[in-house]
Amino acid sequence: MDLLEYQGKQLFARHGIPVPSGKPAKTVDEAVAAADEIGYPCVVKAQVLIGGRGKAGGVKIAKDRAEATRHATDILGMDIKGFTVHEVWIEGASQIAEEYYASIVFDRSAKAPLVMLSTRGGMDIEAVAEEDPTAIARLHVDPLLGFQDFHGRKLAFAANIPADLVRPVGAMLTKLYAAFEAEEAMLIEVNPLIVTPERDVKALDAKVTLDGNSLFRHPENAELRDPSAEDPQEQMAHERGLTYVKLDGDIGILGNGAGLVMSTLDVVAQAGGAPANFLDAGGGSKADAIVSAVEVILSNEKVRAVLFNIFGGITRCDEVAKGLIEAFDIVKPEVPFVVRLDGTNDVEGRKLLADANLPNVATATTMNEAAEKVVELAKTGVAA
Amino acid sequence: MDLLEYQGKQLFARHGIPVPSGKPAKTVDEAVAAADEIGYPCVVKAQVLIGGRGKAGGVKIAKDRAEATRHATDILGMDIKGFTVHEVWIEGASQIAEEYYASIVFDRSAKAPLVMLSTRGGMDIEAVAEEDPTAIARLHVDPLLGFQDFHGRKLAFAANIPADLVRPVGAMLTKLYAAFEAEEAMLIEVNPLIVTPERDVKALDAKVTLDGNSLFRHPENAELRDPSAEDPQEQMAHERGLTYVKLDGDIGILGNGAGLVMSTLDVVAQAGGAPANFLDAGGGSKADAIVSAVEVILSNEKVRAVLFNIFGGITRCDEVAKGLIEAFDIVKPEVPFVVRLDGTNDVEGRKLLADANLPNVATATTMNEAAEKVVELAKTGVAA
Amino acid sequence: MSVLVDRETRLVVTGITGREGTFHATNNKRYGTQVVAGVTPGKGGQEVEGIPVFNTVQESVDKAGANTAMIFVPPRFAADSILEAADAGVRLIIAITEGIPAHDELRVYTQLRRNPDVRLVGPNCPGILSPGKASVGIIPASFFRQGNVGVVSRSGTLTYQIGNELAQRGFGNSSIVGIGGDPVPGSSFIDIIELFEQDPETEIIVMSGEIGGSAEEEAAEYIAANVTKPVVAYIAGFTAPPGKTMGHAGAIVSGTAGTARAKQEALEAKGVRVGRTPTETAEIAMEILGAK
Amino acid sequence: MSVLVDRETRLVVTGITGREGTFHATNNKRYGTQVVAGVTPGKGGQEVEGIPVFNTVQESVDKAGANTAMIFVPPRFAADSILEAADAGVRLIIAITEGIPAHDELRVYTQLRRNPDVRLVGPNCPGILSPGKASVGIIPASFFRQGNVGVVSRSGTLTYQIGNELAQRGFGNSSIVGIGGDPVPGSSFIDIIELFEQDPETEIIVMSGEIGGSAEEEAAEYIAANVTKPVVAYIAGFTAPPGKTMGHAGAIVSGTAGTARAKQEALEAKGVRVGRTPTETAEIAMEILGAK
Repeated sequence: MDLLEYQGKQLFARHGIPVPSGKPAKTVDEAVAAADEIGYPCVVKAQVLIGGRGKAGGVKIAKDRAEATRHATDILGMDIKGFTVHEVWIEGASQIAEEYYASIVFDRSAKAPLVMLSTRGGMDIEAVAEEDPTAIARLHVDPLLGFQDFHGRKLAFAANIPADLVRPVGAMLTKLYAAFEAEEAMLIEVNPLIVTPERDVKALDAKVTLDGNSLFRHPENAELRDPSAEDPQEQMAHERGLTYVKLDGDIGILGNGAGLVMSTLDVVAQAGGAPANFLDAGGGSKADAIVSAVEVILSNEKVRAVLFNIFGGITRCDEVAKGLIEAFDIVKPEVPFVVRLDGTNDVEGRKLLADANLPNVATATTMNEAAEKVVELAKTGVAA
Repeated sequence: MDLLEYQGKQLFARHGIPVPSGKPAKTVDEAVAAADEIGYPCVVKAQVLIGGRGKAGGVKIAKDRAEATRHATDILGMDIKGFTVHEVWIEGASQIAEEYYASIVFDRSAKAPLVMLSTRGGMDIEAVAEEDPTAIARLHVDPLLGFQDFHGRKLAFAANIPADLVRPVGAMLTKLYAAFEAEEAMLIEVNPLIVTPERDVKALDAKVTLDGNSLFRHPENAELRDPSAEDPQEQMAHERGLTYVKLDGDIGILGNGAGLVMSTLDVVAQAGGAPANFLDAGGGSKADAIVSAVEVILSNEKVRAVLFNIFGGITRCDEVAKGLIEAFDIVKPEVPFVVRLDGTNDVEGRKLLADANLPNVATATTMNEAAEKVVELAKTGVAA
Repeated sequence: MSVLVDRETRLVVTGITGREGTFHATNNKRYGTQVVAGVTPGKGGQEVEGIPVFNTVQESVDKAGANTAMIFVPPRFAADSILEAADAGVRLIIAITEGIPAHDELRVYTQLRRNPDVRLVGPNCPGILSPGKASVGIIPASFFRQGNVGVVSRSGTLTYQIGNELAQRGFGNSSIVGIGGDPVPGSSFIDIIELFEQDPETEIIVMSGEIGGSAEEEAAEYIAANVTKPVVAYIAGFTAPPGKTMGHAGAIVSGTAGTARAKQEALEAKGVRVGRTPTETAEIAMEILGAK
Repeated sequence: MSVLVDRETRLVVTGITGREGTFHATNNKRYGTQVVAGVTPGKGGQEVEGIPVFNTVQESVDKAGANTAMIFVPPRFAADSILEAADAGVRLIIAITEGIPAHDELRVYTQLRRNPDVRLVGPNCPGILSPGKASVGIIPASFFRQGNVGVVSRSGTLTYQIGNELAQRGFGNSSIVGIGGDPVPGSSFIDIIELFEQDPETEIIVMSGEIGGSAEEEAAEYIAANVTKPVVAYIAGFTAPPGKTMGHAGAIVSGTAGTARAKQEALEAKGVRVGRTPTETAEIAMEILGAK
């Protein structure tokens, strides 16, 4: 789960990580009131879950109230790479002497947290990594031992941080690691980590990704999910406990198991079709989950045909068939369906479907055949 | 550093460990006011850093104010095995259905925390251990992994805790371990850990020993040291940064390094003498530490002769000699001294002493000779 | 022969008294697996479909001789259950549970790695099937029969799909091993491929990967250096847009590394043929076996 | 020969710019030890008595070839400094610092144990002296000369006392190893006795213990089973009253176990002669060497 910048900064503040003070605002009035309270100059920052907002005009300095009003008006409602700005963060302008970069990533390959530090902050770190990999100091941490003071020194000296800043930058890394561990983050990134003219160290930005699976231990973080920042279909799916990702095509896809669904997308694409979504109904899907899934898929108006690709293991095909029959009863879909059922209780499932004789539902015995049929149906409304 | 029972309970409460509520009191009036506030029946408990206070009459139940007054009057000022009771703890009487035992010990031999649990609480656990070692379930914890939920279950089932109490007792152990780790304890012992008739689990006693070396990280614990509970000489030594333990004899001992001082006590005892104290002046002792040490040793009126046994390593013998000369100047001791100096700068040290020509100071070249001399001096006032 | 589970497997199922735990433990037993014990704290002494239930994994080891554990407890209890099994001396732990917090997985992995005698497969995996011998987990065993194709896969249902494609062409499996798609799998492709390489029954290895991470790239290096048997691969997720999460935490694409394309290229560069669909993957395997 | 430190020792001193650090690093260097580096963060590039100072232990290893570290930083920084040295690849770490929190020692011990290539001696120890070759620590080296008695001791000054008793009788030492009296010593009596057993120069081993813990009892078992060379022991603390702390956290007496008497009996039961005073201990050693 990604946090907005200001949510990340509030999380940082809880762990004693110095951040500029500020206030979030959802309307121009709120934004101007916040700016007045914080004082000028201040910065008006779009809160969206996508990078590159600075270049898109989503971050502006306001010297006075007139500018704050103008910027808040411009930024609220702005579209940044498909994300609408529903909220801004007003913070006091910081004096910047140096811009560094710091991050902690849950490194799946090394199976350990990876801490990175560079003096080349304030810019695209991937570009820095490509151009000069030695500019980024890296260190893996044994998760049972944790981040030690010497790790901070080792990184700071390796990154050529000036001697007087080794201690405060190390202390910042120690606190970032504590936050990473305590909040069960998958990523914490500070870019830029600034040094003020007074040689204080502060997190001027905050990118935090939390582990959705751990939110039951962090109720205060679970509340941070911002439904307004999500796509409405994805939001509906999330509420119903389904994993759904909207895509650009016109063929609705439902499968069980992320791998099989990804494979289904690939096979449909190979057959010349364009998937409209990724939807994993999950293990052990019951009939009502299937009803919800059909509703989510069809809530996307682009969908012209739907493919069900089920290989039952923990999921039982008869349950899927029951759900599909129920969904047709409730939703009465107007687009054609192709259904492929294999695995646990497939015979029973196929029989249920045959007996129900649903309108506009074709069956297929293999994944490839199913893909070809649905692509044809999406194009012509008629199965090949 | 040992905590009084009520200090231990307050520490427990900070970690969410259920304890009966109560109040400390230093006078009878305070005790009665506390009892009135807590309600009757309540328990008046002597707060001393020694076990066996129950048998000594230091724990009494008060049914009403008259009894509370009587018990507080009896217990405050009472002597329990040489410790004067300066404080009592008044707590609400608990209903007890079962008495268990739980502890966490810093096990030096295994180099890991040892967690112990038994259903045979409320009595001398060492007696239980001797009589039926299987009555105590034991488990070592990997300090980097920490105490896991399954550890609690494993201990609880091994100790034959009833099934309905496995979870709450396990949860109690988890919290005790968290306290052990967070507060850097050397020992946490709950005897008895009680089960109420409502099947709630509570710590009815609390024995906590903290690591004195870690107190710099725990300023709130550092303040708990109760000077009034310490022997006055030990208190004086502690304030001066010396390690001093008062013993029963009449020969004052000063050495550098705990091992050498213990050895010196043994050699003096073998020579027929009785040491009056253990005093380790520590590594690198400077002259002023020696002055303090002499003051502490002589503050014990039983002392009839003093032995200095120094083998210099990090400690320099000339510094010790300077300190002794200065101490004679300030304290003007009336008892004879025997001084043995060896090791770093011993030649310089011996020369300083010879030049100073202090009254009543004999020198010795070996530890055995020094011991024999001081024993003789303590007996006769004259060196053999 | 086969790998990891067989007729010597003596299985303890943690979470056996849960609905799914009972269902799959019973299924595994019915298949012929020696399911010798279940564990549910506080329910020691009960039985589930004739399987004795114990309070702790230690008891199941001491009293029922369990040597393999299947973890079927809810995600918030799973890390503890895995550590309990390892502590009790169980050598093979197969964790089916999905949705375990990533930091829990990290702690468990780091702790278990310190004991080379303990192997974890999963979590978030369908289990292991050695057709005709033993089934541990939720793989629909009736679809597979004994044979010489070893399958290792990050995805559950995709494993069945590929196994099924092979079965329809008349090929059976030595073992089918689901390693799971979570951020910190207990066993990697490399760990399982190493076992298949040593297994006399296995003649060809099919590995099924997906986008995210670098496990497939690492496997490619390992195969080139250490594996003499033919390996065929399949990668899911060519259509996944970068930066989108596709259900598995393991499927977060970051930049170019970890894409299906990058994985395919890494494998092909080391001489491993990669099928474009599950069907094509099965066809390549068939072709190689036929060519032998 | 000798054990642990010798002419091959290339020492880095952490905390070298502190007053005591400078004093003892200089002393060690003057004795002939190769003191190749010091470490004080932020003071990299400076020199202390001709010894180059680096910012990190890693740098001292990479640039000065340090293979042994002496830890001389204050107690609150010592655990970190030990872990840093181990992380940097230093094989032998000698921690002089006294007063390290016990839980810090526990974490360090548990972590280092996972790497069998790293040995920690101390903390709270006087160091190691191999007379005529190298001195690392605070042992007053001029009092000792080369010989065939290996000494291992929990107490600093008591070590000097015993070494001195031997020296006065004309015996020298292969090495004198202080293992420290803290709750969690990095090396035990057993670890050092094992080295002396293998060291050709050592003909007899003197171990000096004290009340508290069970290290002496464990050493007794080990000696009976594994040591061919004669061992003479001394135990301090016969006069210590039970339940009193005598300065070392290691000297907490609990019940009967851990008393000087119990240790003496455990050693004598295994055929190890125990001297009643340092003098008697030296006399026994002399007698055994004379009898050889």
